[in-house]
Amino acid sequence: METRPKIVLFQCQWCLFSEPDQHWVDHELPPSIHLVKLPCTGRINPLHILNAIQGGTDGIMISGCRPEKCHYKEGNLSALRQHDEFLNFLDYIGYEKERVRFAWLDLQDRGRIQRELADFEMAVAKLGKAKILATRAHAPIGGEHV
Amino acid sequence: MPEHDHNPYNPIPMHIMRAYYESNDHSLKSFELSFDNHKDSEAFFKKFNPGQFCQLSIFGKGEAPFGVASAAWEGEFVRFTVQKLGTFTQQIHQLKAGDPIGMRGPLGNGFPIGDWKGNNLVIIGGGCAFSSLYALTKHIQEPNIRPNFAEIIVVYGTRNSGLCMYKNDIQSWYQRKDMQIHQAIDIPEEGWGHHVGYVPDVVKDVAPSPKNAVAVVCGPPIMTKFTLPVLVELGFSPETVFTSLEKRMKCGIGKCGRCNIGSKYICKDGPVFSLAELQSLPNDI
Amino acid sequence: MTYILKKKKINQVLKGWFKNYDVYAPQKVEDYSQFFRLTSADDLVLNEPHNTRFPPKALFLPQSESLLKYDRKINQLKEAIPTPKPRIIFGIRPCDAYAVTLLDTVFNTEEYSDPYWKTRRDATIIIGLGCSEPCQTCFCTTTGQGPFNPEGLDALMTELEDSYSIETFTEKGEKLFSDLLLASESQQRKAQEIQKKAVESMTPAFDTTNLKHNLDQIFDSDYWATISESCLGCGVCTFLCPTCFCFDIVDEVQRNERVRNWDTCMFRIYSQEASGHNPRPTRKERTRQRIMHKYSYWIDHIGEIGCTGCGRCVRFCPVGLDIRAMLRAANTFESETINA
Amino acid sequence: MSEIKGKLKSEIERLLREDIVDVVIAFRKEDSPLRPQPAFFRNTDELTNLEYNSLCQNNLANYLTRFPHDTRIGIVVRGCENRSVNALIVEKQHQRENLFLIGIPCHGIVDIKKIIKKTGEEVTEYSENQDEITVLVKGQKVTFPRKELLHDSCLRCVHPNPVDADVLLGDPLPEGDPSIARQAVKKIEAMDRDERYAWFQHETERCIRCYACREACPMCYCTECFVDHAAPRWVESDVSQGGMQAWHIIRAFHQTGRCTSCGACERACPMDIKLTYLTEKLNDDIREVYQFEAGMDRETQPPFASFNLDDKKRFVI
Repeated sequence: METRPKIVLFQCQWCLFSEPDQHWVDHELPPSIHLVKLPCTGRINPLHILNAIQGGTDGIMISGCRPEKCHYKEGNLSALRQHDEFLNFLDYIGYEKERVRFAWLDLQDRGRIQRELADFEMAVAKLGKAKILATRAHAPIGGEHV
Repeated sequence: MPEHDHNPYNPIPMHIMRAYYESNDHSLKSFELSFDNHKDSEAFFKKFNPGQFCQLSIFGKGEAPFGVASAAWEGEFVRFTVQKLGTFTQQIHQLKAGDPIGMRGPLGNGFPIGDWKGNNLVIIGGGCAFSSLYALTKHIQEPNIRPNFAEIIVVYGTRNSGLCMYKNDIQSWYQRKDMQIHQAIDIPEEGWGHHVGYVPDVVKDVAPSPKNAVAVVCGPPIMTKFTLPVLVELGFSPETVFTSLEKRMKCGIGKCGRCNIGSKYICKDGPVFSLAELQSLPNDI
Repeated sequence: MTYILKKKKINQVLKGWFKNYDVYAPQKVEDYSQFFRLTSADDLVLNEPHNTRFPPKALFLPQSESLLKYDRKINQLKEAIPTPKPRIIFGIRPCDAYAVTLLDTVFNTEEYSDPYWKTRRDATIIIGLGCSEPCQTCFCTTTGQGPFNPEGLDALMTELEDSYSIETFTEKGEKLFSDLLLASESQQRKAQEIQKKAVESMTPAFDTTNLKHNLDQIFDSDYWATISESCLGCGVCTFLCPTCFCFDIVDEVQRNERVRNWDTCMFRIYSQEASGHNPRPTRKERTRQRIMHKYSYWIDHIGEIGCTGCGRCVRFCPVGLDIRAMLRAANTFESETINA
Repeated sequence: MSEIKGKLKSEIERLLREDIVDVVIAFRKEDSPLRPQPAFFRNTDELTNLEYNSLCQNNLANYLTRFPHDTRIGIVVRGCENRSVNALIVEKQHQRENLFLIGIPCHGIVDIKKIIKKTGEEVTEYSENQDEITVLVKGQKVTFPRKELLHDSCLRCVHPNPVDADVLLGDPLPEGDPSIARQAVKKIEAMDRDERYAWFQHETERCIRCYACREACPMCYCTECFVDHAAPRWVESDVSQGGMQAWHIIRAFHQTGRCTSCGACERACPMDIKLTYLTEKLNDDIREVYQFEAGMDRETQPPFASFNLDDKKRFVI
């Protein structure tokens, strides 16, 4: 891949415990990474993930707190079952599940978000441009596809 | 392939000339739109008639119909008063002078002003639906048009004085010798020197004579519902009472089928109907 | 004029057309047929017992089409009116072709002509295939046409044993077939017999003489609640209907275009207003709108029933609702409102 | 089979006569023998129209959510319908004490499309027994083995018996074989990635977004569906590839742990889309990972309504 892969980062607003990490995510992300900040990973709906995939993103990274550390007690756990099953389902209809990663960050994981993103970016770059389920396109002029 | 201006789905490019709040709570905002192309303006005013509406359009946000709230003689602009209600109107409210906007219109039939020559006019409005009636009142105030009508009575009710639109202009109507204006609010307020009460009751009090008169009613459905019987009681025949209907619309040109009631399309055959016509329509409103 | 087209020569004729025309014809998909642009003459299927499942109105009013595209940054719009190549629709059933003429009265009016519809319509030649063996679910003779109704067609084919007799009605149709042999008198007679037999095989499904009046009378009655009780409120009947034309206009923000999509009065959100008021809140009002529009309002507009009797809504209703039975019930329904 | 109909009739008669219920949801005859229709019986003299055979293809539990919770409803339930009713009760969509479930062990629903494909639609008579279906077509009797005409989802049925009926008409049937039930999904799982996506594309591109699948499904009772939501609009509104794929993915996914494999969505689809191949995959997963089947009782919450620390984590790093 010539350009860097497009990545969407869904970030729980509580999951980065160190100020520099959060600053890096807020201000210094490379332009190929699109940040979506959320109150909690429990807020993520499968529709959000699907929307990113359909829009042509090459990889999706979700970063959230460890289950015991969830700011809302159990928000990320309630999301976990859904996301787990959803990705498994996307895999069933042909999507490359390697394109989505769920990172649980902890208090001592200082700087880990950078590492995980760099690692993920490399992995996604190897997979190449996402084609499956990346469907958003102009309708042909005047609907001439019939 | 038809020319650009023949495609009825293409919005005319416009710009917002002036934008100002009408109500104290900022839920009502007026926009005065100027035409980008003189050609469009000519075409618009050739067809325009008070009571008609236009589809305002923002690329990426959608379209929605609004009644025109200005008269042709006021100048080469079109005024709309928009109530913040849904997502689209919220978008419109964010626009300011100088912003571009699209418009399709004028659409619909408008008031049959030609048929009313020589009659007294009783204009009854409530809430933000008064905007079309404002267009009508402005239209007939034009010195050349005014002699076509005899007496003019305007009744305009709002929930409170803060929601009253076109305040300054309406204030000046009290000085006019050629018309009567009755304003009303629902609940008494300090310093309010006009009627207090619901529009149907005010109409009962004002008791306009049905003789040689035409009544036009625009307002929220509940107001219209209770005002029409009052007029009938006063002796107005169904043929002389007019009202404007609102319904969900998309195309505005009688194609999309959405505003269909009985054999009529509100957008094409309406929005103005006489009470007689309404009574012949099925009860599907 | 009436021509004869040998069945084994169809492929050759089609290939001849490919040069100058886009040819749309029924093709097999799963267990049904649908109109698509033919890329190979072999894909043609004419022997399906029913009309195509997906209505051919989509060839003129696609289920989704881009009305205009725009650039939001510079607030500029780009036209999206189609520029179709000359087209032939081959093998359409008469009910569906007649439906197109009905829709002309909506989309091609003097006041506002719909350019998307019109450009496609003007570029199209329609060749029909009559129904020698009408289906049980069809009722085109009841709605006033028939299995060999020529309205809306440039030419009509009647299936004979190893050939089709082709009757042309317009210059456009004539031009396509003028190379063929003329049908002999006996062949023409044969075709007429088949047509007559087909018409006679169809019994009236309901009485249309007073139908509009009866429907208007029971508008406020509980008849509608009765017939719509098991209705699911899906869009099968209206989306498959060849004469339903309602559409929705939506801005697809992420794609920077304004599209129109078929819509249906059977959905709750169809009439839902921003204020929260819904003039047709239940399935009862929505069913009423659908049936009244077809059997009463169309008559007010153009004097014709807005149904062509194609039978799709009967065949594919998930709960087996049958519009014919509903209309028979409407004819005999006596409510308190009528008696009063 | 016809004795079931007799029993059903007298049972409904009893329920209405003794004022045990306000309305009974069952099926009635239509003009064409192939298309019996859901019907609502409120008094006994309407019962002459009552019908019950394997052509009754709708899931009647679908109609439960249309009634207020205090309406006393009698409802004919087969295995899957009973599970749907249970699932609805778990989600507090009706009250069990106001329901009277007339259970019928089910031999499987006959797919009308399969009959028409074999005989054409000129069917004037229909009769059936446990093993065979007989139709009269243009004056000729044709008999098919039941298996040949059963709807795909019924061929995969595991629990044909109602699990919670107040009265059971007919003898319970043997349970189905779960390994057969999984074959359909296994076949797709065995394909490679591109084949799976091609299959998914082929199924979804025929969609006309009539939402018959949604309306036919008892579990799709939301007042506002996610596709109808306009602000923000998550799903493209048109029949573009993206819009249709998103609809099918999310529709199926919203059924996770709630779908009772009745197949009503697939039977309602006018374009023959194999909708159950999506929901079945999710059902399989839920069975495997959480040992849960929707509607087997009326207490257990579906997996997505609960969670714990030991949940399977297939994608967490």
